[in-house]
Amino acid sequence: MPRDLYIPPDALAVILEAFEGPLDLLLYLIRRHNLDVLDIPMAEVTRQYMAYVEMMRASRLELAAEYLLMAALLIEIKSRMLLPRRGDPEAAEAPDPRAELVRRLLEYERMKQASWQLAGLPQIDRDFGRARAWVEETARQRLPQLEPADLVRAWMELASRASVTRHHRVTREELSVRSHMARILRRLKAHRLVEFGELLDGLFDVRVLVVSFLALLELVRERLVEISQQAPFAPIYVGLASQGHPDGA
Amino acid sequence: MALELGIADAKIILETALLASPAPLGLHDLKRLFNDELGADAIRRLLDELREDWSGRGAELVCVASGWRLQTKAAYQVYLDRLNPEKPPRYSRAVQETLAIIAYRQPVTRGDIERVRGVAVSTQVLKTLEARGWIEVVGQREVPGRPALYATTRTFLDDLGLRSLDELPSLDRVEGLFADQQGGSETSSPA
Amino acid sequence: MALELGIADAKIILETALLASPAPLGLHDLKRLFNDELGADAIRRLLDELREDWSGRGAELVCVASGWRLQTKAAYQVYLDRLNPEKPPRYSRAVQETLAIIAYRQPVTRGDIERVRGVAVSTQVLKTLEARGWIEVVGQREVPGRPALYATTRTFLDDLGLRSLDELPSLDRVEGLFADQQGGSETSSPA
Repeated sequence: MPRDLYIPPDALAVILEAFEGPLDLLLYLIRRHNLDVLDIPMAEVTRQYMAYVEMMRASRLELAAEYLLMAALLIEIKSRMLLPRRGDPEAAEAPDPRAELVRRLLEYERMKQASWQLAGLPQIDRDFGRARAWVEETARQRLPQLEPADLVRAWMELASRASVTRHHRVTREELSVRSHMARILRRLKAHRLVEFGELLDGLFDVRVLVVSFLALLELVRERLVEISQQAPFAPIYVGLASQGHPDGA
Repeated sequence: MALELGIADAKIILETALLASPAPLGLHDLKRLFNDELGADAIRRLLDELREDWSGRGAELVCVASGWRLQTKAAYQVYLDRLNPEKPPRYSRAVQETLAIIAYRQPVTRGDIERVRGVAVSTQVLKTLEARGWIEVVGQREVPGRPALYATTRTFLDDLGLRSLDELPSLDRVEGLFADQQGGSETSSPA
Repeated sequence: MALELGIADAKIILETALLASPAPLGLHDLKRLFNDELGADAIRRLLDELREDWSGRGAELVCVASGWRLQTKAAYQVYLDRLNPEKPPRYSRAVQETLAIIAYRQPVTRGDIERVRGVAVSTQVLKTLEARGWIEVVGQREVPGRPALYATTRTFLDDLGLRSLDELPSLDRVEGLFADQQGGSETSSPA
C-alpha cells in the first residue's frame, strides 16, 4: 500500500487545502502511483476515508459526505468486480462497473488541465492592458436633433389642440410671402431705410419678384413697414414703421 | 547609474505607459516607470519627442494639472460621436411647437406664439432657439410694447438641410390655426 | 459614392476611434464611423495598415470576439506593473475549474459542474465569475427545479484575447487511467 494512502490525522487540513474533493484525491492517488483502480486496497482506503469523514463531520460536514460517497462507490465497484460473471451473453453486455468512475475521472482531469490552460492565457489587466487615449467629456455636448418632419408633427399637434377649426390652407405660396417678409424686415433692420427698387434688386425670377412685392404689401398691412415718397416720381423709400406710432395708444 | 535600455526603448515604454494609464501620469510616476534610473530632464525630452511624434494624428500629448496624458483632439469628436449609441437629446414639445410656429408663420411675436399654443411661452424656450442660432429678432411690431418679431435664420435652414423656407414640408392638409389669429394681429390696432 | 476624406485621414480617424473606445470596435461600428461610406474591404485594408504601423511599438492592434482593440503588449507589462502594483485577484482552484467547465462544456447547470468536480459548487464561486462579466445565465434546463444554465460571455473571450470559443486551447487527450481500458471513456461499452 502506498504511503500516501495513509494520511495522518493532523494532515487533514493539508488534505482539505490541497485537494478539491474526493475525486481530486483519488485522481491524485491513481496518477501518483500509476494505480489501476482494481489495485487500490479497498479495505484500507475505505478505512482511511472513514477516518477523515469522522474528523470532518465537525467542521466540513458537506465535504465529509462527499468523501463518504466516494468510499462507498469504490467499495461498490470492487464488489461488483468480484462477483462471478455468469455465462449468459447478456451478462457480457453489462457495462464494466468501473466505466462510470473512469469517465468521471477522465472528465475531471481534462477540466483540471483546461483550467490550467485557461489560467495561462494572456489576460487583460494582468498580462496586458487596453491602449487608450483620454476623451475630453466636455467636448461632447450633444445638440438636439430636429428634422423638418418634426416641425410638421409639432404643427399637427397644435392643430389638433386648437379650438379654432376653421379651414385654412397654408400653401407654399403663402409660405414664400412669409419668408420674404422676414427677409425684408431683416434687411430694413440693418439699413433702416432702403430704396424700393433696391429692395427688389437682384431678384430676377418674376415669381420671386411678385412674392416679394406681396410680402412688402403684407408688411405694410401689418404695419411693420412704412413706405414714403416725398414727391411724385421721387424715389420710394421703405423703412421700418416709425417707433412712436400714433395708432399705438 | 547606467540604464540598460536604449533611449528608443525608453520612449516606447513611456508611450505604452501613457496609453495604458487611465489617469494622467505625473513626473513621479514616469520616474518610477524607469525605476528612477532616468532623470526628469531625460523624461521631459522624451515627452517632447513623443508630442512631436503624435502631431498630425488624432490624439495629442497634453500636460494637465496632474500630469501628462494622451487625449483625442476635439476635431475628431464628430467622428467619435457617430460611434456613441446614445440617442441625441430631443427638444421639448414647447420648443418644437414654438419653432414650428416661427418657421411657418414668421415673422411672429411671442404673443402670436402664445395665442396659437394657448399657453405662455417661457423666455427659456425662445432663448434655447436663439442660442442654437435658429431664430432671431428681425424687428418689432409697432403696437404697444413693441414686441419683438421672430423669424428663422439661415443657420436653421442649413441645419435642417433646406435651401429655403419653401422647402419646409407643406401644411396643405393641415387645418389652419391662423385664420383668425392673422386677423387678430391685423385688428389689434384698429383705426 | 465618393468619400470626401483621403485614405490617410480615414486611417487617422480609425486609429483615433480605436484609441477612444473603451470596448473593442466591430466592423459595424467602424462603418458607422465613416457614415457607411467606406466598405468592409477598405476598412480591413486600413486595419491591416494600422496593425503594420503599430508593429515595433508598445501596443498592438488585435482582433477579439467583439472587434478590434489596441492593447499593450505583454512584454511591457513588467513596466506597467511598476505604476500599478495591484494585480487582479488570483482565482481559487474552485473558481478556475468552474470556469473551465463552463467554458468547455457550456451550457451547464450548477449540478453538471458539481458532478464533474465531485464537490458542491458554492454560490460565491458563480457570483465571482458573474461579477467579472465572464459567465451569465443563458436559460434554464427543462427538468424539475428548472436549474439555470450557465455559459461564458463575449467579455470572457475579449478579456482572454480570443475571437471565438473555437480558439480556446484544445483539450489534450488524457491517458487512460486503467491498464485494460486505454481511452476507456470513449469506448464506454467495449465489445
